[in-house]
Amino acid sequence: MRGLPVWTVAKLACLAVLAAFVAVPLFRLFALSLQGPEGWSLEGYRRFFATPALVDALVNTVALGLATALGALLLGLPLAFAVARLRLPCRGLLALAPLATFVLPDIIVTQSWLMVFGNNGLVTNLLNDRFGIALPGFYGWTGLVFVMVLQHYGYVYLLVLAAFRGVDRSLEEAATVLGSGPGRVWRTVTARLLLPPVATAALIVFTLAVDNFGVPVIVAPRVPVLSVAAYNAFVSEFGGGGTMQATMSVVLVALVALALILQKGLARGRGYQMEAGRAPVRIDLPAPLARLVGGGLAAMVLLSLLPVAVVAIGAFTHSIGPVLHWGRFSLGNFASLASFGAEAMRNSFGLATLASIAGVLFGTVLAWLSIKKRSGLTHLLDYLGLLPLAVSGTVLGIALINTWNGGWVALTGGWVIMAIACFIRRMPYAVNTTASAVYQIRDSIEEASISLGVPPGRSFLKVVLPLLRPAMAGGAVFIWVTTLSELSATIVLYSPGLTTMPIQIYQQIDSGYMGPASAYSLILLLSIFLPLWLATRIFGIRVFATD
Amino acid sequence: ETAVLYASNNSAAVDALLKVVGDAAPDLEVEVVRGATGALLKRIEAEAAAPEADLFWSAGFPTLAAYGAVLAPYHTRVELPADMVGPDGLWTGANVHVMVLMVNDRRLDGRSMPAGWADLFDPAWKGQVVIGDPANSSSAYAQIYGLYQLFGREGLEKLARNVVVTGSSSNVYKSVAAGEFAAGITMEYSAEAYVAGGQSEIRLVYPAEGTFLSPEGMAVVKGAPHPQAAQRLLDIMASDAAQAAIFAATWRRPANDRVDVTAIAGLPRLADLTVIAVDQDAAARDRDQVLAIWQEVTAAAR
Amino acid sequence: MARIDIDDVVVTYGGRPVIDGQSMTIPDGCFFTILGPSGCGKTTFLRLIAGFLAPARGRVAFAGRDVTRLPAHRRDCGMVFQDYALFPDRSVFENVAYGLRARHVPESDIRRRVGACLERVELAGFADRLPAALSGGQRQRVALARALVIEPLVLLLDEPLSALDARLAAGMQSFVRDIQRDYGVTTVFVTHDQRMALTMSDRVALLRAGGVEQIASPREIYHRPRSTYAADFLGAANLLAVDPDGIRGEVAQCRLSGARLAAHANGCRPGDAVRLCIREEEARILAPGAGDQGGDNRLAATVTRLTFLGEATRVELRLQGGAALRLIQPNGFGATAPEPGSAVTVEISPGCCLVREV
Amino acid sequence: MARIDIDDVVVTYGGRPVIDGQSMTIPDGCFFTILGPSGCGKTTFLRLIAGFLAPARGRVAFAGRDVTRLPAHRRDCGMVFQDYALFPDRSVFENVAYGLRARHVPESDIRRRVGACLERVELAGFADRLPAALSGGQRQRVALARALVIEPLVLLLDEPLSALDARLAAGMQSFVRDIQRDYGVTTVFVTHDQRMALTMSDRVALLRAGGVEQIASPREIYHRPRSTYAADFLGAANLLAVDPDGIRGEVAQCRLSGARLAAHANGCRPGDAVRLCIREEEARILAPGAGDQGGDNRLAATVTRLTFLGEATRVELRLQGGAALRLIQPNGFGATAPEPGSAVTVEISPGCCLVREV
Ligand SMILES: Nc1ncnc2c1ncn2[C@@H]1O[C@H](COP(=O)(O)OP(=O)(O)OP(=O)(O)O)[C@@H](O)[C@H]1O
Ligand SMILES: Nc1ncnc2c1ncn2[C@@H]1O[C@H](COP(=O)(O)OP(=O)(O)OP(=O)(O)O)[C@@H](O)[C@H]1O
Ligand SMILES: [Mg+2]
Ligand SMILES: [Mg+2]
Repeated sequence: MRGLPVWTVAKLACLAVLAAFVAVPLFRLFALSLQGPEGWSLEGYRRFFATPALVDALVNTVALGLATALGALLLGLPLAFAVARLRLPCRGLLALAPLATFVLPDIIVTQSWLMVFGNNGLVTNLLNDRFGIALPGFYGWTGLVFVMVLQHYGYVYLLVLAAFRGVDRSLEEAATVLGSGPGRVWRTVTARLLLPPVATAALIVFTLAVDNFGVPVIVAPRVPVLSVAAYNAFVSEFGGGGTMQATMSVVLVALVALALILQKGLARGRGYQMEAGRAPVRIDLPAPLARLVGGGLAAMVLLSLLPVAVVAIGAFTHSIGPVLHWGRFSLGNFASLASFGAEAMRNSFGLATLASIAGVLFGTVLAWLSIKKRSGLTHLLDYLGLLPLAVSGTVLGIALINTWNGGWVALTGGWVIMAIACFIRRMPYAVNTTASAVYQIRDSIEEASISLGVPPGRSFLKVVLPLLRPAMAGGAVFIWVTTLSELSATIVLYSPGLTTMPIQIYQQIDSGYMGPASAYSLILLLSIFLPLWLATRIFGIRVFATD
Repeated sequence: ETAVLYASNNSAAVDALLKVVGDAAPDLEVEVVRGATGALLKRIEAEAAAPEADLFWSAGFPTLAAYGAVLAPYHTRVELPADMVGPDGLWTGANVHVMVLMVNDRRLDGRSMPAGWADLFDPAWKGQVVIGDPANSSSAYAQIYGLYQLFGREGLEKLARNVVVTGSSSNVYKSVAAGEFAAGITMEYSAEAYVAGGQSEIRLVYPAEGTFLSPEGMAVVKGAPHPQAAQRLLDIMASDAAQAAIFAATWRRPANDRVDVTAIAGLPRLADLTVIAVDQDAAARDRDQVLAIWQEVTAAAR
Repeated sequence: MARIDIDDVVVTYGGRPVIDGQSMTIPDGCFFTILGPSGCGKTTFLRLIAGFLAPARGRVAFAGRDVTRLPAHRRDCGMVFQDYALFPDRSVFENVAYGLRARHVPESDIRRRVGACLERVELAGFADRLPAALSGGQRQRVALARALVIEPLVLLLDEPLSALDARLAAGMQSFVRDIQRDYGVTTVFVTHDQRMALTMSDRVALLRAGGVEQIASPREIYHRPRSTYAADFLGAANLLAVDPDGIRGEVAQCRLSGARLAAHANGCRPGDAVRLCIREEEARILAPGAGDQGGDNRLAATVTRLTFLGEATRVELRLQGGAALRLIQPNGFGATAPEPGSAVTVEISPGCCLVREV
Repeated sequence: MARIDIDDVVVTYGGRPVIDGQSMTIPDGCFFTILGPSGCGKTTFLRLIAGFLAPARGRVAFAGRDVTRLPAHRRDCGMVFQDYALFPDRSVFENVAYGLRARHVPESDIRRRVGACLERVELAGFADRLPAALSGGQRQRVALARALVIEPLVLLLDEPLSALDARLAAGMQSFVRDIQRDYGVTTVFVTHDQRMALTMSDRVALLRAGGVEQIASPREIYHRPRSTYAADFLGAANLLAVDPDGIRGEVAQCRLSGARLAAHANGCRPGDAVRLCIREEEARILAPGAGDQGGDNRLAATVTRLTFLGEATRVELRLQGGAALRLIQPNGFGATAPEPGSAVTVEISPGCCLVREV
């Protein structure tokens, strides 16, 4: 009998966690937005929509979200396809390198882009001085979309990679034999089956773009967007009731929630069982074409890694205070590392590891419940589980403090609340990465295990989890990497002794100290990629199961 | 003994302070949480039921006034100018910001070096001046308020036609230093860091019409877990040694007027600058009105 | 070892009832076959017994004990799924060992029992392969081995031999029967293959669109089908419109194409809507001359088509009056079927019977 | 409409050759069956023809044109996959319509043709269901309809009827044959079911572990198997150790259990290692008395076991000297098989033959 105790218990447990750390904090935020001078009122919303600047910001935000999602799909999908399905010369680089794009805090990335393409940027000046070519102004929409797309295509890539590998080969063969050429097979079979994960990836990028604060604030000061307005209102040094800040946050949350509902609608009824285990064969391209495609994609990936290069050079550049003396190299930027570095590194790794384990386990169970054990409750879980996507880190952090400070359990002021924040923020990604894999598991596989005498819970652990392992590994890497670079929630939650590497980096950068910030960033990058690289090389762990 | 310090000052300032504390009171352990001013104050507010912080360092006086409910009065034992102590000792002056023009002379592109605020009203500067958002940043508000005092609404209109407003006030000096803008309206200490760092194209201009001051304060948090340590630390922070050390590291002019800024860093004495007196209380009172005017003129300029 | 009772059970898929108030009793230690056409509900019955479907109404009992609410993993059923449901990430060996490991069988026993079992299903050399590297029939045999190796209380087999050739299927049949006999396992075997059902079973349940049409021993269901549906499904039968002159005891007198014919009454009564069921082997072509003089159970016919079946030839005939009749004629002994178009005399066995038309 | 030539082809899976230098010609418009036990390489051959496997060596040609390098979608093959490979996200209708859409057939034609086709596979009411809501056999019929509706040049059917009961299978068979005849489609039919192979095919290719054992017409392969393997696979055969006294022309004289026996020599020569192949229908039990006087092709035997098969009963016997013999005895006409233990005389048809032992 399906869905008996184990799954009911699991559903209730998930519900409890999500209620405590998502529903209640958000509800309090919502309540705050309805707080008028005397009692309840819609004054906040009235003011929001009566302020042209805010309405503009709302429109810009949607436009930015859509543009970024579209651009990220345009870059991320071909890359994922190439890595998953083609035999290319530089596949190793293509597979791992895009991860670096979302490791670095967006502020430092944006600064680096400005150093290259800004008004006074290296390339701008070079083209201008040498060739008299004037690049279009980087400030404003151009730079905004450019940076946002290059900052986010990696998410698309990572989120759809497993799905690309998971399409049942015989379906493509069936379409082929019915007379469809590769293009048509792709369009009518593969793309359709990939639609749910791709829609999810687009949604996630949309939410990230809509919530992003660091890029627009630096590169497009004249383009008002909601995230900047909300963030500024939140960190504004002037108090002022909080209604307006809460209202902006709620509008942002509502925007993303709307996108979420749209995406769910798109993916509705598209839960199909495919048979995993017969992954598509890799396509051999003719050598010149392979070189062309590989080269093109590598160029794109390398371009997106340009900030990494800037950071790497900056780390070794002599600096005095905020001033970098390009061309003079020194190790001075690493000098202060010893005092803070070790602790920050320990905290960062601890948090990331906790968050990725908890996030992946919880996310997998949630995906399994909402796909295979449907009921009214799972519908609720489904939405609650994705809702954290809609909440920016700062808002979530403050909401968590507001909810969990005092009362019968006080969680603030320790690593628990930080871990919870990281876990809640990243868990939706795990839900999404595992969901597409869950669809590929036939119901009868689990039943086979149960019929052999293994109870449902253990069947899940023994039979289902191993099949989800590639997707889970992908999700874990994703959470691990992004938590190592997570800033917006932890910075409002951390207590003495609990700084993380991104917090350190942020503090340097906020003070204008690019040198030490670069040095820290480099350490962060290395400490993320070294373990990953070792895992793939020495232990032969396939991080993305791309083979 | 431990004291938890919520600090919005940069790491150079924090490092300098910790060094002084280490010398003056080796038994006092200072744990620092750094963050943006607003974020830290919000956090103190959110934590009011079970405070984590002992001491907050630092924000403009009007801001501190707004968060008075979560602060505890304390009169430091260090002697400070009278205007550097909040009502009932609710806060204690930490430093004084001096508003300046920061100019990147490589980006002048034929424009002459500005001598005063009014020079920036010239259409030739359109799009070349950057300023923080007075709605969020107390220093940016101090600048706009001062300019309003000096030039009235027309002055703000002219300024608004030329400036780019950035959401983050630290972005002002960073982008001037990076050459994104030719000039920025910012605080002396942040611009001086680039001059002292050796970026030769950066110039500080103390405007001929006069500059404005924006004092910043620190305060003990109400219900602080370690009140004794908090008070001890506050006294140390107000002391000559600490104020001098912090100034030397960050060029934040000390609230403690016994520190000789010229001797330490070659900056002009306050007394040698033309200073437009700003009534901080009036500034706080008129905030909504001035901000509304600023909103209007920027909207019109767009 | 358990009798299985299914009592007045209703099963629905998305609100549409697929089994609607059916009952069935499977005796202890019985080899029980559920037979029926595609889509009639065979798999559904099996999943009901296994515990993967909760009935909307009714109960399921093992050895008299109500198990309707007992979760599937506590029912001790070995099951072969129609789509095999092999664990794609485990080797053949590990697939088969899975149930033993769940039962904490010592490693050395596992090795021995899995080895022996793979030997029986002729996959000894395939222990280390992954399912994806097996052919369809090989996969099916792994699924079979996985269910059998645990020697369960109840064995549920959903078309376990459909992908196997006759020789292998026979081998697997005897394997299944051996296990069934040695451990007295109650076995429910789902198939659409009536030959296999007749050969292997103690009892056969014939389904029809989610309902039970007839439960009987193979001989009974073959020779005494309850309805035209049952007659037709179990072996190729001619079901001819016929008009019984009179039924006396077990013998019915009929006229067919002008000839008189005696048939078994099979419980039909005068006035029932009936057909005459003549199995293909219950008619034979008489040697030329032998049937000329006419007589009971002899009909004149014309050959219309021949089909080679291997051991036999199917002969299609047209009777006088236009009715069609098929019969099979063994191929041994130089027997050659008459050419299409030739006129022959056909003799009908008196073992043929009436069946109710439903 | 195309002859298919497979020339000296080698196919490997991960380095292990599965087909090793085999050739085969499938005549234009022929209904060609590939028959063989599980794992022998039937699916592999089909995938080779469809273009999903590139041979490591050799060539495949359609109508004389080399297609070895032609991508699968340009070969115009209709294929039923052994595991169906239905598009899980499309309704039954859309699954079947898929190939027509790829051919840009007008919408109204699609509606008509798909409708007619679903009617033929008895799934008219299921057009809007998703595959997940179908039973195993229903899925198989959708797969069949999808391949047939496009009326392709070459039809490749991998066990397309394995999940269907006899009645449905017969219906589908005639559907396939109609399409094949109407459009002259060259059809390659993979099955493990020798009965189906013999009934449906123009020619049968019997495989053995990746090699072609014999290609012949159904009658020929049944009555004149090239080897003991072929004899055994195509219908239940007794393969008895025998010692031919002499072979003259097509007749071989042998001794079996002390009796003299004439059999077809089937190309065997004196000195070959041979067996005597007696099909189950090529032996019959003589009525008591009829065989007492002895004579050629008559053997004394003891009945050991009876198995009810429906239309017939399988009788297992022990001959004098200990060899076992199985025969089938039709069940019609009140024929009752002798009880186990009784002594009988068995007559062997002179149509039985020698086969080479391989
Ligand atoms: N992907 C694969 N990798 C390795 N070996 C394989 C693979 N697919 C099939 N084989 C092996 O190749 C042989 C032939 O397989 P094939 O699928 O052609 O058999 P088949 O004749 O279709 O059998 P069945 O009737 O059981 O479907 C089998 O022994 C099988 O184990
Ligand atoms: N998940 C489902 N949702 C809706 N209808 C279903 C579902 N599964 C099966 N059915 C329908 O229920 C009926 C019985 O299905 P079942 O699988 O029991 O048939 P079956 O007898 O096993 O057939 P087969 O021999 O083809 O496997 C079929 O008509 C089928 O279409
Ligand atoms: Mg079924
Ligand atoms: Mg096969």
